[in-house]
Amino acid sequence: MKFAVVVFPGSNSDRDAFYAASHVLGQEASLVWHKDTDLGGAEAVVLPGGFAHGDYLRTGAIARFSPIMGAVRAFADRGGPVIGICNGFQVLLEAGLLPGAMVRNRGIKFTSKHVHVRVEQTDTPFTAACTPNQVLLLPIAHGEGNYFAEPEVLAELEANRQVIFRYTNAAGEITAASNPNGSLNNIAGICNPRRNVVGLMPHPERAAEIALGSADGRVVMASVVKAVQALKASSPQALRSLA
Amino acid sequence: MSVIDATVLERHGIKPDEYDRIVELMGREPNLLELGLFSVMWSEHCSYKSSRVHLKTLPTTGPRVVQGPGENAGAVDIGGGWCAVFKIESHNHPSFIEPYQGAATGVGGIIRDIFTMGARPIALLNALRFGSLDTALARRIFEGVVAGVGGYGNSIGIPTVGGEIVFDARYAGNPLVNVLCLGICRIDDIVKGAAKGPGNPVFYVGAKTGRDGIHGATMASAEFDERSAEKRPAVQVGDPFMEKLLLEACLEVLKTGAVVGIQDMGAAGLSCATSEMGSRGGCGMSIDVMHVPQRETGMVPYEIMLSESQERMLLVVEKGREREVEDVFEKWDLHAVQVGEVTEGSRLKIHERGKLVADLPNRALTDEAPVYRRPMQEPAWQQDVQRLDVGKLAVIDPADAFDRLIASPTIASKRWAYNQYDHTVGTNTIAQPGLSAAVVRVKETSRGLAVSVDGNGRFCYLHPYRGAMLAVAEASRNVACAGGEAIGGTNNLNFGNPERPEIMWQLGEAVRGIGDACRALEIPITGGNVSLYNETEGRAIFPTPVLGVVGLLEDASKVCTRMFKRAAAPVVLLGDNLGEIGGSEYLAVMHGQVCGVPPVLDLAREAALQKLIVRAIREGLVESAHDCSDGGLAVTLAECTFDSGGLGVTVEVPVAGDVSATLFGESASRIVVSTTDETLAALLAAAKAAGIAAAVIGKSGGDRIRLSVGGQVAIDRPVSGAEQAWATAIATRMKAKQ
Amino acid sequence: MRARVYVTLKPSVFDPQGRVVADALVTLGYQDVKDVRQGKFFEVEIDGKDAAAAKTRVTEMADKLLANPVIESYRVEVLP
Amino acid sequence: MRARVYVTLKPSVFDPQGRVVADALVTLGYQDVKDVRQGKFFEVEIDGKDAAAAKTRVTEMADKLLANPVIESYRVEVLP
Ligand SMILES: Nc1ncnc2c1ncn2[C@@H]1O[C@H](COP(=O)(O)OP(=O)(O)O)[C@@H](O)[C@H]1O
Ligand SMILES: [Mg+2]
Repeated sequence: MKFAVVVFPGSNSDRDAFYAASHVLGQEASLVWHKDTDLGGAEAVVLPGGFAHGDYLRTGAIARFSPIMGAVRAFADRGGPVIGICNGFQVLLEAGLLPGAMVRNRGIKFTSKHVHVRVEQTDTPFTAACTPNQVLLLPIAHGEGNYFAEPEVLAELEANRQVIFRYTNAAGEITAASNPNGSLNNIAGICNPRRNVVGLMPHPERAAEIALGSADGRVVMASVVKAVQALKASSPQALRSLA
Repeated sequence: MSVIDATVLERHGIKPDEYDRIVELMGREPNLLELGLFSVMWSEHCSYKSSRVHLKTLPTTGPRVVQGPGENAGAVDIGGGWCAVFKIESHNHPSFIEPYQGAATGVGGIIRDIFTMGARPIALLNALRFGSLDTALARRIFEGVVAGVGGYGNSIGIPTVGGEIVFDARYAGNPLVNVLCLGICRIDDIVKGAAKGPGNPVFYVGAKTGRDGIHGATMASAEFDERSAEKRPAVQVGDPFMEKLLLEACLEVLKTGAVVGIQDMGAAGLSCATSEMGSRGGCGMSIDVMHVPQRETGMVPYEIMLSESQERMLLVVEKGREREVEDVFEKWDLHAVQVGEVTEGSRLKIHERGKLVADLPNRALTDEAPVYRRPMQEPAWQQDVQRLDVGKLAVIDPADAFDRLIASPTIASKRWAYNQYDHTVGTNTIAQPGLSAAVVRVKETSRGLAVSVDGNGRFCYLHPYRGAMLAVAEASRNVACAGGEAIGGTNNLNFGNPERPEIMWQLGEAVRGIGDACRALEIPITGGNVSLYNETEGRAIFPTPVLGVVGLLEDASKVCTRMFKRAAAPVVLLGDNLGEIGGSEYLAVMHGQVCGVPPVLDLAREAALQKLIVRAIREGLVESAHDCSDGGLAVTLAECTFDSGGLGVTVEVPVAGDVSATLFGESASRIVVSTTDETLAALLAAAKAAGIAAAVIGKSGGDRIRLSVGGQVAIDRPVSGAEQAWATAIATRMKAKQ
Repeated sequence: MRARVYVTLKPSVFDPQGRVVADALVTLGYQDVKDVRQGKFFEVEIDGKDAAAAKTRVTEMADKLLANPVIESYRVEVLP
Repeated sequence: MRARVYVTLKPSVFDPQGRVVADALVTLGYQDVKDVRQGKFFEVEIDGKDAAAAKTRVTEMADKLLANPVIESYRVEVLP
């Protein structure tokens, strides 16, 4: 299948996502410049980690105005699988493709370490290959990953099972100590109501090979391959309508 | 009539005899702008006038050397057509004035040096020195520097994978911030900072030029409008986003092949870039400051030429291919502007709106800068501090010493710092910070690069020559313990005021030590940096040469780390335990003393030991390896249990000197490894063949650290408690009341 | 002319930076500090003479870019 | 009572944040934006009724912690 990895001028994990998709998963992948307006027939879109426009203002605040975001939005509206990783998640929030917002980490420091994340739902294109409640060891590296949403929004997220990843301990238990940034309800990742747009702060693409300390992230990328293949099998035209 | 009088010269830090030399080189009196150019280019920082004669003695050649000292960074061949490009830089003084920005802009500077060579930066390391964490000032500086190092590297997306941090009162008024950047590129893609081809256009790209960092000496110089003087900021604010744009745009532009030469504008800004590129290329250069993008109004040529605004580059482009270059920069929303052109001859000509305002031979600014063989004199106190009467030391329970040492900030885990550094971006980091040498893999190859930065100011204070050799040995040994064969080195010389003979002696001795050690260990020095005048109120820091060593793993999958991998693994000590506690962390922490002679170093044995461990790792004869340094054997064994998932260790060693010296002495050339019953014999045989002492001292396993000396249990502690103390020591101190 | 946009986190949003500053102040001995909230402001310089026009225009900028309505509220003030 | 401390980079100090915001506004079509400088402010809540006393005290805090004298300048204002 074909991945499109969007490249904003300050993206810095774009090559990581590209490498994971092409070299690790052996799929087709292309880097798409943020000034382009077309995703080149991609079947899945990755908004990568980084500091899209330096992000001195607010993470992802300026990126949402990049020309490519029109195509990303249209792709998402057609039900295409879109994943925002770290800064990509922040961009999706700023663009309103996902609800809520990020504030400074509770401890205010940039935090870079491996954390445990529990897969809450497997009915999204990015968790389809996971087992329910599977615990993944993934690196985080962010200063603003403290997820916030107003109480009613949060309630709705929970009610609709839109919380896809939560920070837990190694045993998969939700604890205050395992929450690295103060996110409400230990939220590490969510999806939209239609479930095709997913955002998460941890970096699965940086944990796709055992040499890097963990290969747990691989399943997230593998999931979308599986999901798209399933889609292909079910209705080829559905897929064409994506591209 | 000339505006240049004694006071002006003094403000420019130019000595009378230096001025005479300037007049001689110019064939006339310089004007003020020209004097300004000389003042920055002949400054210690740019000209290395005090250290040059010593640096010349360092070994800089070897079969793998692709680029030695002289360019923006050095480069060594790592096989398969690839090379490793690396260099270390310091930003000590700015980091004291404004820790966050000082450190951040320091990182920015060294990153530019690397991509200027055409290499993509893939790793950063930092060597830091601060005062005692028990003081609010040191905590503030430490907090700011770490945030600044992270803040800059993180946003550009270059992982900070390693480093070292030492806390000692001697750095209280003068912290050290040394940053090493490592990049890789195809050997054929290396670019030089030379201006060639008369008629070729010279382009400026990056941040606009402001009044930043203009040579302090010239502040309030009467010839300027007073306002411009006070308009000059004391420190600069880094712009990592601009740097990221420059990095990507420059690497893309270099691919076009339209670039003849490129150089970043760091210290001495445009003055340095224009004159160095000219003299390197054997050409002249002519520019008009009117074309230089300016951030502020009313800037005079003097300010434009001397400004040290960050994130700026100068490029020489092949005539006729300007468009290609401009297009790439436009893509990244950067606007490259032509500021001049390369000329025949060797003169640097600076114009203001067409009017010639400076005209001088560029080599006068660079190659012909003064070189001093400054007087050197061993300090009167040197012999005294080397005295150590072990018998007079208070008797201390080794278990208590152990508890204190693993929680001493210099020895304790540095995770408080590196957890603020993105070390996973780039997906190359296969040995993370915290595991001794860092290792990054080289994609598209099977190879890996191990890197370590090390220095021991205390050793160098007690014995500069030996201390410097020990720094080389430790950095290289750390790299070897990861499985890397040392293939190149860089160094940062942090010293006091070179005009004082005893400081100059320390520097001379240290460089001699670095040279001897590098020759013995076959490590070519491909570059480095010198930071002098590191003093406050006339009190110098410890002489602190910091060594950066890069090692090559042909097979990155063989990378070795310090932790025990399983229980019941035989633990072997390679090398001799000589019980030397001179200059040790133990003496400093437990007895408040900095004295004695540092450990002896037999270079031949060190070389043999390192070859042995690299081979043992390659052949799978060991499961873990960790070198003995700060805190000695006891701390090293403890570190083998930390992060291992709670695996303990039980060890029995004979007495060397006394019990404390046996456990905490910092003798060189020692490595603790764990192996398997199957491979043990082969390991011991290999050691024997290499002439390296190898003793089975115990086994991994259990949940305690049990160390016996001469049949007596000296230390018996649960791993969990010890690890907790070691892991949280710095965080705990940082929470302390102001 | 010059306008200022003051951006603050909504009261419902926890302000980590304000908290850390408050704690630091207390440690410094300012026990009387009850709470600290941190905000940011932008000083925007734009063409034109008409204050009212400037205000609407800068307000637009705040809506679009300078503030995130989900967590922040803002106030615009045109400088004389 | 409440006091506000406004912290700005000194005019001589380059403000990358402001520059990026300004560029963004221009690309968004606000060509009339000439320049943007970004600052921060702290809203400090402290015990006591005496405005003058509060002002000295908060000014002290600004000196000690809230502003970095090397690159920043600040202004204290006590709210009624
Ligand atoms: N400033 C730093 N930044 C990143 N990593 C660091 C820093 N200081 C120490 N470390 C890491 O902590 C570990 C221990 O460092 P050190 O005490 O110098 O031991 P060694 O000399 O054996 O490497 C190393 O992996 C080192 O990279
Ligand atoms: Mg070290």
